[in-house]
Amino acid sequence: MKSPIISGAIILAGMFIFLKFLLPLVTAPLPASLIYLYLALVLSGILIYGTMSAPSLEAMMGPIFRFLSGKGQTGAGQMARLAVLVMFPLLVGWQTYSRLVPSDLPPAENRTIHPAPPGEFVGLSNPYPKTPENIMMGKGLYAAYCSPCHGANYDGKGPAAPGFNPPPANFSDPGTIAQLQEAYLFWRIKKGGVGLPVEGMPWKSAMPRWEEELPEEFIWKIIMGEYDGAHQSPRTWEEEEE
Amino acid sequence: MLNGLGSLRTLSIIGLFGVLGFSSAFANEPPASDEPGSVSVRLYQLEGSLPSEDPNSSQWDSVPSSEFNLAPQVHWPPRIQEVTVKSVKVKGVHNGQELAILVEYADPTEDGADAAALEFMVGDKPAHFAHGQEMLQVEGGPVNIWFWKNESGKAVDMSAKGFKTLETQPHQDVQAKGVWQNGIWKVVFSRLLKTDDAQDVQVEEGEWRNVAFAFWDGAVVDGLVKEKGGQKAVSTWWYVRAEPSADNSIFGWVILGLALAAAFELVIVRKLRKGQSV
Amino acid sequence: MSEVALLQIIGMCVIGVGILILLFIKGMFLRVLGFVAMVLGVFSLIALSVPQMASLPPAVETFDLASVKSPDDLASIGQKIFFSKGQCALCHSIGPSESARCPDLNGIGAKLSAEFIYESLTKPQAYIYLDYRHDGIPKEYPAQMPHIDQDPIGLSKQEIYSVIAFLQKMSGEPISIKVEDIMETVKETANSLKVASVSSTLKSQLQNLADR
Amino acid sequence: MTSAGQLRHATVVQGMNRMPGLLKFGSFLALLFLPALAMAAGGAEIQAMSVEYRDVPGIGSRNLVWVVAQQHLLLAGFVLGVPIFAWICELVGWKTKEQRYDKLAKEFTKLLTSAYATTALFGGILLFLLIGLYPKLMAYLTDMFFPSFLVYCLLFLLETATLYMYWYGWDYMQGNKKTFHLFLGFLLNLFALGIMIVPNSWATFQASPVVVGEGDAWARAWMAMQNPTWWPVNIHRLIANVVLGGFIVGAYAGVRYLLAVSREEREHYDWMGYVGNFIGVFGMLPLPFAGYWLMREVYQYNQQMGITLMGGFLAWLFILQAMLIGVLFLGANYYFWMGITHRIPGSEGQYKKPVMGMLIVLLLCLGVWMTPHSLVASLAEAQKMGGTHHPLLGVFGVMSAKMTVSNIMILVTFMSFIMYWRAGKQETAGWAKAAKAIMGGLLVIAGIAVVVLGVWGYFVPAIIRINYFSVAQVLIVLFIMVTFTPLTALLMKSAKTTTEMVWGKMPIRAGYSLVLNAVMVILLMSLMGYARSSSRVHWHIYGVMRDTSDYAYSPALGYAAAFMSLNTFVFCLIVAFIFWVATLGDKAKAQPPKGSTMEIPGHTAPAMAGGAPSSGEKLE
Repeated sequence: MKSPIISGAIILAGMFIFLKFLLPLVTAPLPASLIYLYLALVLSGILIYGTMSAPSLEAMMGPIFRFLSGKGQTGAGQMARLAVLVMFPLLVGWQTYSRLVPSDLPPAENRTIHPAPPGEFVGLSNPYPKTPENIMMGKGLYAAYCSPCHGANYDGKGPAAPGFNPPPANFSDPGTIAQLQEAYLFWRIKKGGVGLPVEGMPWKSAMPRWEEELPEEFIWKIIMGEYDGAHQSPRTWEEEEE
Repeated sequence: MLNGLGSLRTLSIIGLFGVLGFSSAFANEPPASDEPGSVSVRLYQLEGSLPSEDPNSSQWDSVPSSEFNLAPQVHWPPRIQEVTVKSVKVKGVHNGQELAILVEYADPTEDGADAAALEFMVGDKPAHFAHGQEMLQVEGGPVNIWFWKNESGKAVDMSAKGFKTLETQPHQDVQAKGVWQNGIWKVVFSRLLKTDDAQDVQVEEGEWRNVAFAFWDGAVVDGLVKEKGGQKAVSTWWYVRAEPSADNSIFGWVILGLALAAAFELVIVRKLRKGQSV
Repeated sequence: MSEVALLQIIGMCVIGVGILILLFIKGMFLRVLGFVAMVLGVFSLIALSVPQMASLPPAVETFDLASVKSPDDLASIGQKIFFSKGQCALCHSIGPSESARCPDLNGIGAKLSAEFIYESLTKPQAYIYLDYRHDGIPKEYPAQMPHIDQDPIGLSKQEIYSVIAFLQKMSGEPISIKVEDIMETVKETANSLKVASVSSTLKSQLQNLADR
Repeated sequence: MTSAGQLRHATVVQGMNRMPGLLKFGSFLALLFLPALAMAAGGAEIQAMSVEYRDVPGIGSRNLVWVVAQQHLLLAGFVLGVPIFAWICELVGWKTKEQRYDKLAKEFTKLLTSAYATTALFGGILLFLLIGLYPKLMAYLTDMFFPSFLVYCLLFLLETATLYMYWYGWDYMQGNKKTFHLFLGFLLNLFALGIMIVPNSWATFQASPVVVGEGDAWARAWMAMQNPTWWPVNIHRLIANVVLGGFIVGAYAGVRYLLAVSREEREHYDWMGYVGNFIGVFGMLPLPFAGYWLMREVYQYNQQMGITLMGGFLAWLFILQAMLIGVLFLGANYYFWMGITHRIPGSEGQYKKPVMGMLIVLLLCLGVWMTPHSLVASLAEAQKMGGTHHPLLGVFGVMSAKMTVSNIMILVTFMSFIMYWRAGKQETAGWAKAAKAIMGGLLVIAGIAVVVLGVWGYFVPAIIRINYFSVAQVLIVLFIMVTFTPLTALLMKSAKTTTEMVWGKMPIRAGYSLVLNAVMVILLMSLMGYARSSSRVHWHIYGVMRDTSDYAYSPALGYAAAFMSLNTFVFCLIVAFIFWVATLGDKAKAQPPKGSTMEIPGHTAPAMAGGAPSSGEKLE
């Protein structure tokens, strides 16, 4: 009969292998933080289930405790126990070392992609009507000013895009401009990367501050052209995703 | 129990696949993986003198490189849509006193106006990669620029905080040497890790600094220099760090961790042997 | 040592103390306290492991009359006033909104003349606007328009002008407010300045402007 | 900027001078009776002319106010939440004629009386600190709200008087006078509600101010009180207070259970812990809906504030929130399940399967809920993903997914409770089988409907999702709760008990899990308090009065979390002290061994009660 502790270990290991090695076969690799999160959930599930009642607790923890206490063990059992007892402090020591040794990874930085705009840009609406002429003009302006980075296909893959970090926004992705109001875009185009608040890491964004070069009328029309070209529509009042 | 856990496993795996299968219906395609993946430059620690004078020194061969993509400068006018230098390989070394950074990039012709530059944030405040230009909601700091041009054959140590504030520092601390061979430029910049100049970036062993790159192809096309001034290939900020010397205090902590873990284990085992609850 | 590292060490020490209590102390109450300390320590460590970012206040913006050079400058100052000091956006929206309690100001700059808007802001009860956006008898709006030039909002004449400039711009209209008009009102204000509580710096600033 | 501020103070003085005569008389009364309040009104206005802020060296004014306000709010939450279920308990005892409910209600009220004075004490300290440290802001709020201050004081007097009568008259007002006592309890809750919603309006005005038009002081105060987030916050806090009260009572019972020496004590506190956990869970079920409404109002009121909360610099906070709520859901269900396996002998095998199913569903939901939209990733990891947004798992980060899983988690927890209710009982009614089949069918349909709406939500415009789909999900879950509860009650009415519940047999870890739940709730309240306060960013009064002090920034999450932990620990110590003092008397009374007079809950058969704990229960 398999003991619950072994079943638990198998589930945990299987989950780890699945998240770490199998999932990246079909999609981008998961960050370590997410793998830890899911493993922690699975582990807490195993613990909850294993400690639900007195018999299940005994079935799960009993063998471990008996093994650790070393009572009535001989030969291989004894050796295994010693090995575990030696391994544990070494593991902790190794963890301490790998935590403290200067890593080659620069500090994690997590840029907020859609930070809150300044108050004066929240409630604006596009003063220009969505006529075919205006949209046409917007698309022309987009081609001239925006497409080098954001791409002629509105997909963030313009010729200049590969060099920038953060990458230019992909407007055809439903997670970008479709989540935003026109006023938000107006703010981002007008003030550019340098207009971002601290959580937007303005020092890295290559988005120009277009207010220095383009009149507001052009910006509003570019917004129209952008939505139309990317086949998205601006969000009406709504909550923003986490 | 066996039964229960068997079905638990089955259920959880089915559930997981179900959830992931569902989410894959909405998934975007995974990003292209052909981009150079570096995020930082590591200045490897060497004993003795650095290959600062010789970009072709065999000392460089054993140093691993990082690679960064570059973009045409479209952030501020005068813009440029197409540049010669598409990416750069960077290697770095230091010996506790000095540092040397080698940039290696493709440029089919050697021209007098060919140039390369490194840019660093100075101080604690973040600076915008474009000459530390003013940010509207964040108080920014200055940048330190090391500029090399083929014609002059030497580096210029410069400072800026915002556009049109770029100026040559009164105190020059940077050397550079470039060699062009078979369509490849190799330029070595070198400096002391730390200087007395407040306008300079100070490289502290083990600490991260921000660096950005810029390159100009000085080829003459139709009687005009192809890239000059704001027309150049640029990168945004990446990281650079001088590899620290071995820090023995880490082992003190490791021993402490080991000892604590062993003591914990001892107490637990003793309790178990006595038959107490844990 | 950075603040985060310090807090992390404190967190780990707290957890360590909790473990020690649970290992060696028999008293139930202390054991529970040790348990609580461990839980809180773990919580803090997790919170310290996500990216740390403080939200810093932006620089205090001043309504700098001297910087006004074009009607567009005026409109951008008006935009700020509309959404902050003027408190206009507490009730009004520009464009359709479910939460707006008062008329939508979209296109208002095209519909109404600057003089009319000025009067609406300073003598709100001269005309009572009713809500016609539904069937049946028109209703009063849930909030009453306050006198914008009086307390507690108390916008100055030039501030009101700049808001009007903003509204005109938002309607795609040419801005009819002239920069010279603003300077005129500045002079008026400076000459009639009697309020004791206005700071002396502002007063001298206004005086300088008026003297130009 | 300063000049504008000073102008405003001038207006404050003018405003005070314009007050009508009646109000002046009112303030005169206030001066007579409430010196502290008078200082609030009078002291502030004089000081404000010269000082905008004062600081406290060392700790800093903001941190000091943070600690004191947090303690006051948590204590107040407890003090306002407990009378609600104490009164309901008393009502149940009166209706069912079961004395143990009356005793329990009295025990709750005892905890309430002892916490009441401390709450008021912290309130007073907070008031003095606010007046002293933030004179400019307080002058503004006083000008706006002064009449409501008077109402608040009046409510406070009434509440105090009612509480005294309610507590000291408990034993006197039994029998015929019980209805009057119940009426007192009702009044107590009514005044408590008033005491909560009046100050709420001051705080929500800071977050969502409205333009106050012309009118006398009373009309103006009323206009200011009716700000957009007032009622959502009132409802949210009301429910949250019940949850807080329930879990704290649960934790108190848990600790007393762990400390218990006699069998009777163990049985009593086991039962009390069960009731506390039950109240907490029951309150927790509608809480996410109230939170959703509040968030919706915030978005409607001001997008900027909404984005700051959900997508801006506070976005990471919601990962922590999901984690805390997750632990709370798991902890509450864990306690339910342990209750089944320990209190109903021989039931373990029978309930293993359903428990495992629920556990797996809960964990899957939690996995989705805790997956953030922007992940914590190193630069290299982020580059591999193409940003901090995972191409596959990113779909879990959006609102539609979160709403769906929280609805399912609520459903699961509700079913956990239903299962507990039905455990150890055998339905006898002829229609029981049909009813159970219908319930099962409804549950499956509801689950599928919630998931389908959630998935569909990805494909419709946001406005439709918010206004129709999310609401429909909530309604489906509420429908299940509303129909299942009476149905189960009917079924149980005629059911025969196959196995009696045995109280006092819970393992030690059950006591700890009750404590854990309480800590989670306290942390959650502290966390959301920080969120509420930080969403105003650098404004005292959003968009109207700017914070120009040194503390206008919002601290980073790690620092804030350390502070919340400290606050939580201090609160636990305060509560432990209060309860310790409150029960000193009991100990003296309990000295002579007369266990039989202690209330033995349930219809416990003597043979089943007591006995040595089995070997497994020694392990924690």
